[in-house]
Amino acid sequence: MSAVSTTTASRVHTDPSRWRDLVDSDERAEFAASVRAHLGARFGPDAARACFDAAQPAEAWREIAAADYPVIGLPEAMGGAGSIVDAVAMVEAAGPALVPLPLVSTVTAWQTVAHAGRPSEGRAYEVSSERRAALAVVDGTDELVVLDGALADEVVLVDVRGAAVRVSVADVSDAVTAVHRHVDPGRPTAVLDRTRLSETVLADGRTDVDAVLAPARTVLAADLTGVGATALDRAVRHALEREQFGKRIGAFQGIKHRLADVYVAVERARSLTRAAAVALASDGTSDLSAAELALLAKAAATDAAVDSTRAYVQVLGAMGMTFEADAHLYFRRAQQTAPFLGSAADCYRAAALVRREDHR
Amino acid sequence: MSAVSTTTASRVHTDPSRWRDLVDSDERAEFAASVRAHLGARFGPDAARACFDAAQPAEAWREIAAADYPVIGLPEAMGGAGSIVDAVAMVEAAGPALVPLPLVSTVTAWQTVAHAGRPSEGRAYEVSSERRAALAVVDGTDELVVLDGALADEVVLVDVRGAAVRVSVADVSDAVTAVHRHVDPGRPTAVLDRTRLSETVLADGRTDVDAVLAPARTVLAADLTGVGATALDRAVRHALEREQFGKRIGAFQGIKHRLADVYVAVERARSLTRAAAVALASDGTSDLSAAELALLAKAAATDAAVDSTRAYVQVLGAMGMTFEADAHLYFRRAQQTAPFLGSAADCYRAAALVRREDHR
Amino acid sequence: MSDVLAAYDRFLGEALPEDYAARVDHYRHDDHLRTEFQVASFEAGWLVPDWEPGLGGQGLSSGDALAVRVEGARRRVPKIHNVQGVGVVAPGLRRFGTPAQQDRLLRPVLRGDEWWALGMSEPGSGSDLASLRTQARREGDVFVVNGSKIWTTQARESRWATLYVRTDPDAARPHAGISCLILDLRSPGVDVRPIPRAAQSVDAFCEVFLDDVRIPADNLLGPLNGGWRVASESLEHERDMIWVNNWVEIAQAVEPALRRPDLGDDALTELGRILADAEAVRFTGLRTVFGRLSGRDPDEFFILKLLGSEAAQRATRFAMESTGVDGLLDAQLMEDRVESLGATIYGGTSEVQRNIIGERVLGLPRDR
Amino acid sequence: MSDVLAAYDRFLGEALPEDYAARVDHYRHDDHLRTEFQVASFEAGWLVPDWEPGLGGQGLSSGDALAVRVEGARRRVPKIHNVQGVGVVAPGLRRFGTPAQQDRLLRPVLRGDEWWALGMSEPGSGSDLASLRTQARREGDVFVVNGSKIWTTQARESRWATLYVRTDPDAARPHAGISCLILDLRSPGVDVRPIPRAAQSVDAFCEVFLDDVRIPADNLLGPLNGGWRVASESLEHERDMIWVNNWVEIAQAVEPALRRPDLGDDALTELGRILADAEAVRFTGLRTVFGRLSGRDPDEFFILKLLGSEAAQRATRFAMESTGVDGLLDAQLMEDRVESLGATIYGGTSEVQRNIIGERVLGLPRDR
Repeated sequence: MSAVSTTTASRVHTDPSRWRDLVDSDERAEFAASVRAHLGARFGPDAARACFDAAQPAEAWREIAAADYPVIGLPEAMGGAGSIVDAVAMVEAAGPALVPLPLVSTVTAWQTVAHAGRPSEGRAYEVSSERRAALAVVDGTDELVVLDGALADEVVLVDVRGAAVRVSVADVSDAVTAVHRHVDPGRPTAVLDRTRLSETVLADGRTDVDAVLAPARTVLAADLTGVGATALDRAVRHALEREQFGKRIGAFQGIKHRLADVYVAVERARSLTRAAAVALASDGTSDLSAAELALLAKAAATDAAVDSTRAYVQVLGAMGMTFEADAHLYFRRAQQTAPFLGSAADCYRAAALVRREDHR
Repeated sequence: MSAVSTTTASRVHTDPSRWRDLVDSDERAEFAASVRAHLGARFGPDAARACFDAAQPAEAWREIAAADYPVIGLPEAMGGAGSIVDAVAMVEAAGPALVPLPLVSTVTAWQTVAHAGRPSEGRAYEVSSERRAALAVVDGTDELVVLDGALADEVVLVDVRGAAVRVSVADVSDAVTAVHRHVDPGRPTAVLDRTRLSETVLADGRTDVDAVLAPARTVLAADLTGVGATALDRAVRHALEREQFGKRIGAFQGIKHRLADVYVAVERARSLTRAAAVALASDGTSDLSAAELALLAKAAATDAAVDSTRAYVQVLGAMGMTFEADAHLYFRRAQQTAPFLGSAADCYRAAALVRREDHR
Repeated sequence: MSDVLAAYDRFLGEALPEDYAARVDHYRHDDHLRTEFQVASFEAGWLVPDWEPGLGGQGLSSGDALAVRVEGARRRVPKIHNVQGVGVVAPGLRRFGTPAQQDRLLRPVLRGDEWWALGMSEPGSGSDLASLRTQARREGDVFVVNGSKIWTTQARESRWATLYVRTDPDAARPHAGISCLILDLRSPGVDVRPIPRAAQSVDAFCEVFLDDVRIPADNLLGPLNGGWRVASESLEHERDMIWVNNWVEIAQAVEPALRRPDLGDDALTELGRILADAEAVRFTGLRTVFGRLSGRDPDEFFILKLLGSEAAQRATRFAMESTGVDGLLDAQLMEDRVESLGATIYGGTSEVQRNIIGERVLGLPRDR
Repeated sequence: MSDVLAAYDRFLGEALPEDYAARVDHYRHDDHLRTEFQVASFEAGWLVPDWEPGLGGQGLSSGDALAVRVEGARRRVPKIHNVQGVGVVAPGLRRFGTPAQQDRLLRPVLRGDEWWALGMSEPGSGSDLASLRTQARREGDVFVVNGSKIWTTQARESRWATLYVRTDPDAARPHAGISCLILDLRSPGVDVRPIPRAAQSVDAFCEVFLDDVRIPADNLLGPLNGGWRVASESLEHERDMIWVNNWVEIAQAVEPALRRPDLGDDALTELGRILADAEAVRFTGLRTVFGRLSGRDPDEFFILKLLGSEAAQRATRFAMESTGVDGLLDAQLMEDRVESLGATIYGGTSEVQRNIIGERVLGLPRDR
């Protein structure tokens, strides 16, 4: 079989018109701009920095709920509207604001539920914007390490049981045994004791865990892309202002070429993330190729976010190493999110395996 | 156990005086300069290029034999003088000349024999500079892929048989079934049919294949370091002459920083290669730590040679893509040598495993 | 599958041998088939599908034309021999040519009957068109040209060349004094010398020496001193072709690895990274296409050359290195590897691409 | 084992708790032990072993002194608190100080009784000493100083600072007008303000504001307008310390990974690459030491900062990423990771290092 096989199944991918949603409609672009303006004004680096000394501003969830961000892109049956492409645009636009509340974790959780079964199986599971959620992947122990789980009301569990994958949901109530705030106190890591959870099964029997995790990976990729793009923006702004050796430092190719490479990394991540979202949206449920794209997107966005935030620190110089500079806040957010649902290397490798499988 | 354990065994490595031979004595530096001058004048890029249209200049081996290069660094019992540090200095100095004869393969073969057993076991195996050799690692099939084996009179075989490693030697006579000249016709790849070889066992029973291959890896690392250093030199020379956009291109940080990184890669390789040679020379036989250093050296030198020769092409621009430019000759030599005795990744990985074993 | 792709599928079924897909590596380099297929594509309107009938097209929308191009690349249809003729020269002739020029020249270049070379680079000028020094002096009805061109692929096999020359040495800005002439490569005073390539199976570059070559003034393509625009608008037509080809090239280079069950974790990770590059090229390319359709001038266009060429180089490296010493036994692997070193040089080096991104997209200060 | 190392081993046996090796992570940060160990090292001549008895040494050869230093780093002896005092200030005092300055200041800095800050960088000047703007005006027996310093580690805890000031604003070359003054940080007009660090467990930087600070003329260190030499020769003494510490830091960062039997191939390859970096730092460092011993001024010295700092950063990244989500549960991993971002900035950014290598070692043209 050739890599560029001529089966109809793979041909559908090469018809460009399928991918029109890669580019925002005017409507979606306006929506993203409004999210950026709203969250940027409401949160931003200072709010993120405040979490080092105080708790996350839990009460501000009200505003996020009022804007219905958590349910954007969910099917109407679940109380939402639009598609995962809208959710991805929203999450990416939230990047600059470093939202110190479990918005992204909530979206990953509900999107996982939304795509977990075939529509015909019915998912009479309604969510509301008031509830905050998080996603846990069960890997054999009862100790669940959960991104942004400290404030979650509910947790969605993806449990790989041999060849079958089960998706369930549970109230978090008093299952949190530890909260680790040192990496990014605006998005802490929680440890949950699974034995204290009372789970309701939502979907069972799907066999491909990468397909089940595709929506969540795509959402995390959007978050990381947004963080990476923001760090690049701010590094560029600094390189345009700061002078050394009698020139603006952005004129030096050492800086210019590094930032150009970061731009490539960010756009690479953005293209793959959008493609994964479009694939998920147009399939209704995630098929194997959406699983592959989501893996590639998560990997590329992790690379982009870590590299871009690191470059942001480097371009700032010693100033970038201070607490008052914003650079470490974005770096922390990237580091905090990076390992969940597979490191970049894990995801690249898994994608290669999916492609190889597909290729047979 | 801590990484920096306090056992005497590892302490010996931290006494810097053991490593004095990292820096050439005046005598060795003069020797290396004479090798560079001799082989540079006798061979060089034009001789390498000539191999695309004609056979290797087999008759020129006489001159190499007359200078006794093949036996430098072998024990007196084998007809040599000096230590493997001298051999490594010689091989590195031969780098610019792109010698189109099996000098490096001969040195890898005899050095493997020299270090294959404990001195007390006696190796009544004498070699002479007239004979050309090559090294084959047996990996389960009878088809041996041998670096620079086309002109070899003898082949040294390293055969991993379960837990034991056997080293033997055989006349090549008519065992060559194919010669592949397309990568680097000055150093072709030969395929040998093992069933046509009549082997004499020289050493048997050692268990660590990485220890047995350490001398050969160190010699290949010296060759690759020499090639990398030469390509860097020539790229720098070009960057000092060529002007674009009204400046010498070496003034652009895009070029300057890339060449600086190549310099780091070359010196990194050189330091590890010398360290591996010193470790081998001072132990008489290769111990585990020399095995690790040789793996690191081969990996680092492969990286350096591939990266440096690639940068050489890039700095030359379109000119570098022509047959008459020398850049591709050095690139070809690096590519030809790179995969033998493990790719860079293979060697890094194996070194980590050795270190982990050592660490227990 | 759309109607257009179904029709293209039928065309390919007729124009290609039945076992084409199975023996594509053989057929793709079959010169006779390449020639025939180009003529068939031209006649049936699949060569440049968005152009008008009679000029190799059938008036498709640019979206449909792209779909056809992607599908063709994916199915690895036979390579056009003189790719710059169809991709660069023909659009230039169509946009800037006089009716007489178009009448005489368009059909032959599209059918592949007459090949063209691009006379742009000069010794010492790299890809910096503005610095070219070949002079054209008007003498009555002719331009008299002196100078030389380099890196001129297929100049030996070509009948014509688009020759960029300096017609106004006193122009205020250097690129304002350049014109494009149509050079008959058989003219007296033209001397073509091949420069063999490092990858030996690839067409040689050529140097073209021009010694008092007389070119009829009628052979001016586009306005006098308007050569800069002729060059940039001609090249623009190729832009989607480049990333589509990059995408396919990268996928092809790693294809054998997908058939190997023994690949280690290391190699799989690197393979995944290359797949990500390939798909990022494709989806970024599509973003630029849809972006242009909605009237934007997409910034992300500028990553395509850098990402695509670096990834193509990385892919040939992976193809060779992941096969270990056995990779040394396959001549094509090394040819591809050597030739891929040029990907980051030709058409603007990676260093130039990074400057373009830094300055045009990110707005960082120039420093030259 | 050499006699010297045997003697050092005996000293460590006496000066350190018996369970030091087993509980090194605990003891290394024990402030009381650190203070005591520094005093003991000073008294027994192991603090700066190649210096004379009475100044923390015992007159060892530089080779033996290096062996002691490497051994100490390898066994992770307690960290010197005010490392710049011993590593930079003391050599400067010993080389340039007047007898009175040495009498008053050398013992306390070596014993750790009095700490020192380095007043070099200024807001806006980065690591470009030649551009400093803090002014010192001579008035009779004193210099009156106005200006400010930044990135001054431990300025709050220190008694003294070496303060680099401009004493001749009209000097032909900017670095020729700089002098080094010994500043008593308790002087009126000195205002020290901490700048908290991104890695919160690390000592804050400080800004030091100087408002008509009067410094006795006797506190001039080295010649008037000779500050450039004082700075560079003081820093030179640290050069071997930097790579030795880098080597140990990198090894420490990847040490936990060596205890994990479940590491995948990917991670093992990256681990091997980092081990190569660490060993390359060590052996390149040794090459420079032996090179200097044989009278050369080794070019390869210039790779140590770049290679060492990039590798240290890579090592903390590996340490964190190879542990996956569990890495988020260990606060020290992230502290090390954040702090390591500074390795490629402090003491000359990686970009500056690449310029230095390109220009000083490779001889490429300057472009500033």
